[in-house]
Amino acid sequence: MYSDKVMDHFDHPRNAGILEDADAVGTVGNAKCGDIMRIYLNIEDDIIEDVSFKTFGCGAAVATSSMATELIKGKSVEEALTITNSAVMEALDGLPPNKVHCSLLAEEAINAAIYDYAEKHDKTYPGLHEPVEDIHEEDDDDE
Amino acid sequence: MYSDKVMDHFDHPRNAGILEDADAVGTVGNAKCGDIMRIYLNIEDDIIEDVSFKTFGCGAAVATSSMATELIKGKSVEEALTITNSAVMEALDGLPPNKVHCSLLAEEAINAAIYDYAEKHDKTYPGLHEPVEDIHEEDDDDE
Amino acid sequence: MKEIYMDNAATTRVSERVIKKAPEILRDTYHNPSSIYRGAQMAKAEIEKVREDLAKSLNANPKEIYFTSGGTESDNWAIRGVAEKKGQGHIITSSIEHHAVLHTCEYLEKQGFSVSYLPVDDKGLVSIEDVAKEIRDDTILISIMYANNEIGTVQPIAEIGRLARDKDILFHTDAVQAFGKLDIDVNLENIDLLSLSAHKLHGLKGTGALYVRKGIRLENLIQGGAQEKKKRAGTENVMGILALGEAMRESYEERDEKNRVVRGWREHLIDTLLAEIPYSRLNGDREKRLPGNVNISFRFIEGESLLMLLEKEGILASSGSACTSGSLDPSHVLLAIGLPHEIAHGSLRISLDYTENDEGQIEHLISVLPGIVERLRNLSPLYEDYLKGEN
Amino acid sequence: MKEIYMDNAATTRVSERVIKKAPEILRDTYHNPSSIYRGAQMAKAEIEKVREDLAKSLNANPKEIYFTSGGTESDNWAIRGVAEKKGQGHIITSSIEHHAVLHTCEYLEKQGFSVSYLPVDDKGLVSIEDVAKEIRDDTILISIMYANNEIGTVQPIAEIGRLARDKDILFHTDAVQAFGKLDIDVNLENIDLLSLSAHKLHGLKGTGALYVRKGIRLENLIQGGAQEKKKRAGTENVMGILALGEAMRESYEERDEKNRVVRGWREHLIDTLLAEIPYSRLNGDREKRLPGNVNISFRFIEGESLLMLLEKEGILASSGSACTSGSLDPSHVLLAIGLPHEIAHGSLRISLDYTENDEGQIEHLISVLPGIVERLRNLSPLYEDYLKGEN
Ligand SMILES: Cc1ncc(COP(=O)(O)O)c(C=O)c1O
Ligand SMILES: Cc1ncc(COP(=O)(O)O)c(C=O)c1O
Repeated sequence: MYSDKVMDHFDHPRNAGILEDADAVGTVGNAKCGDIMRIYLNIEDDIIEDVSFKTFGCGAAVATSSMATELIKGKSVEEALTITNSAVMEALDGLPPNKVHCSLLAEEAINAAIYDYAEKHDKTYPGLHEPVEDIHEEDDDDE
Repeated sequence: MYSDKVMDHFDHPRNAGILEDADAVGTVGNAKCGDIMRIYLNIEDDIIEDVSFKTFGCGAAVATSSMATELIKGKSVEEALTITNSAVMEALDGLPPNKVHCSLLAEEAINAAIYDYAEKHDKTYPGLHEPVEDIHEEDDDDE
Repeated sequence: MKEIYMDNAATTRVSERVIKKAPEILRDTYHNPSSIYRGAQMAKAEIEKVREDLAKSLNANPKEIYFTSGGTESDNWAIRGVAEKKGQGHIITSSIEHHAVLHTCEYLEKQGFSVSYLPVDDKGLVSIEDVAKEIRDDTILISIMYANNEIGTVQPIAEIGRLARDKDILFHTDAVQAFGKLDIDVNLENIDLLSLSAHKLHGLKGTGALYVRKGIRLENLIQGGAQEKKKRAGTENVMGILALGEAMRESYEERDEKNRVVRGWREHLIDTLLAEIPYSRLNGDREKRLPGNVNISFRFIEGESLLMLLEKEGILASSGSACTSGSLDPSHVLLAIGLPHEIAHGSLRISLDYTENDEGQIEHLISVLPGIVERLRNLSPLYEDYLKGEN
Repeated sequence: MKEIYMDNAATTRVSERVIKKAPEILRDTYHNPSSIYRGAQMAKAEIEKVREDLAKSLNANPKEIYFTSGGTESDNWAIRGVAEKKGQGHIITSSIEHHAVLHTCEYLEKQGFSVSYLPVDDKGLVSIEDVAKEIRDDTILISIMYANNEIGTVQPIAEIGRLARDKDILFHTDAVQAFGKLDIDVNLENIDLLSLSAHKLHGLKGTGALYVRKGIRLENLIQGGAQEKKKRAGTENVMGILALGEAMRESYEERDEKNRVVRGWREHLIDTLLAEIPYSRLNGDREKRLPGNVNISFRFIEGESLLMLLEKEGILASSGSACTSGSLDPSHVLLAIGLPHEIAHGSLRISLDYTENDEGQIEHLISVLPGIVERLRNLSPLYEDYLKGEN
């Protein structure tokens, strides 16, 4: 059901853990829905110098968090904000249809962490929005 | 589904055919229900000297006709009239539940032939009744 | 004595390929396809492969195929599913449908739906004019079988489909006998719902499928778990579904050639039996006919006796349909094409199959049947009466 | 890596005896059991033998057993069959039933029936007082499962049966998980309708049965041919039914001894895991429990990740029931016993089986599980928050 890439990121999550003295942290999702992602950021001159994550959730949730941190590491904050859930999915060679929401959650987690940073430093970035409580998708017509 | 006895009487029907110059003949059943039995009798001094049958119907219909003719051959008319469908069934080592009606038909065929004889010779016998058009059973409670 | 099995419309022998593969399937594909570990996902993938092949053979989309426990369930689901979704309305079907369709319609009548049972002509054909005439404003479904299981008559499905589509009425067809033998194209023929069964083409009894055109909403018949996209609950019959796949692929190999051969046997049998046995008649349409179906009535004799004497010769066939055997009513199909009861009772269905039968068997049948009919006629009071009438 | 299959409540490996016999069954018993020739009657006789053995194991009469396409169909049929026969009324069931029961009840609510979903206590037990309290003048059916598929809790069936009989209300029990493991006596326990499924005891998926006490009239769910005494139409799933017979006979051999062994594994697992893994709790009743069921929640972690890491160690288990996997909702059963969502999400179901598992596997699980839980907790923001709160 999962691609090799997903399995690899699940088995060997990149950037897992807490970032001590993080500049920002964002948490999205909730336990009721079964997944919570938290992203820690160290940002210097609008560049994401370091990033880490903690995730409570399924295999796809762990893998998308891991991949998301890889994708934004070393990028500028603005660039990080342009990373969509599709980019995360693509980088993982796809996700099963019922796991797409995990990639959306990862996108939102990045946003939430950057939002925290922007709040603390009184900055604004294009595309940044208030963190959402949770991700809801439309039901597939066929389900 | 059929006992060996039934198969034997079906494969080698006893007394099959027409009795030339029969003293009496009785036919019961109808094509609509799928079985018709005709019994020919030669009767002398109230003794069934000879008997034959013709049957349109299933294997059990043929076998019960055959067995019925065997059971009444050589018997007195009164004795013949006491032969029940259970006796025919027993002599055949039983019949499947949905074929019990064939044995009833055989009992009725004997009655019908004897009725014909009684009419022609203006006789009466205990237990003799007007031939019935057809045999109807109660449906099995479970069916 | 080797069995000569000529009752392939009742059921077919399980494909040797399926038998060979069965232990492997049972051993390796035992996981619950709904589970998330790899083995289970493989079982699921195998099921999806069958769904794809099945869809392809009907020119459908795999998402439109739902596995069921057989043709009967498919028929029940299709008809009740439409009716219960709509809540009320009128259904058109024919008087020669399988009991799975007829009894479902009768049930719905008790629930307040109205049903028209179309008559058929003396060949068993539904006329498109009759269908058109019965259509009402509240008609919600037309259900006409693709080919009849007793007399083999193939209905004008594409025409009925065209009409139903024009009138915006759903069209279901019971293709249990046709699937695997005739070319079926749900799009070309405007079929909205189609029932099929595995055991008629060398698969296992207890497996079937329902094709449901995308966008059509049916009430579920069996609800529970999320299987079959939440439309048909119950842990999947993995063995049955994979066997269906295997059997179906096999039946599609050189299908035209197989049909040609079987049709040849059929024609030879019909010609010879009608010529050699007096007072016999063919039931069903001579041309619009399943390749392997021969159904002949022999006057003055009764079917079960006939079958028993055939069985003594090693030949297994049927009289009426297997489902109604053990009942005393003659086949509703034979009555619907106008046969009187006594003739309906004396009918024989021979259903031939390419992998099952061969020419020698056909010849054996031809060599014994006339004598058997003769023997039973000599025992028959109806024949006696008929001959007396002749003189 | 050899697979360590500990998900026997989802489905079981097909019995080796069944696998060995399969080719023979498929080859020799292919006839349509409704046909009249000898081979077909033999197929029918084989089916009847299974019906007898099945009946005996429930202390029922063979005439009271109907074969179906599985536990799901049996549940649907029993409940809808009673409801549709009565036409209206009130049904009592529990909130921890299988979806086959729950979704059927929900469907019936839409049709105008009323349904009470009884709560359960924190062990998953239905209380007999609650049942009694819900009984109304128009209550037509009580449907309470024999044993729960997720947490293994065994309900007070005999008491409920007694109550239902006293009040003259029909009593159905979904015994899919209990059959073949627990002693079931439909007479002693006053059970009127009972569902079972073959694939939970090493038979095939897609075969089940419904016990219907003599005299009870159900509306048919699937109608058509005259099979199953006209109560359940469709050509019989011969392979599935004969496999059920074989598997059932095997499972009854030395059943008490098997249960004793499996119960020993269960107790050892529960004791050890609860002792070795902090923030863990057992779900379900400790005593009134299926022999092979272990269901434990580990706080701060999520079930699917847990299963994936277990699979890497060769261990296959489940989290919630197989049917609800792929959905994001945590198990309705775990919520019903009062677990908060986050804990419900982190539950693991191990279901053990005598022929499938052995002590070495149990020890392997014990050796790897604590590390896996630890690893996931270290990744968990919930655990992080919890530890922060502690300090
Ligand atoms: C035309 C037709 N419809 C439906 C069925 C029922 O299919 P199944 O035996 O798979 O229930 C049959 C055969 O029995 C059939 O011939
Ligand atoms: C308690 C319970 N009821 C019903 C079912 C459904 O049975 P089946 O899978 O045979 O449809 C299951 C298992 O899936 C079950 O565990």
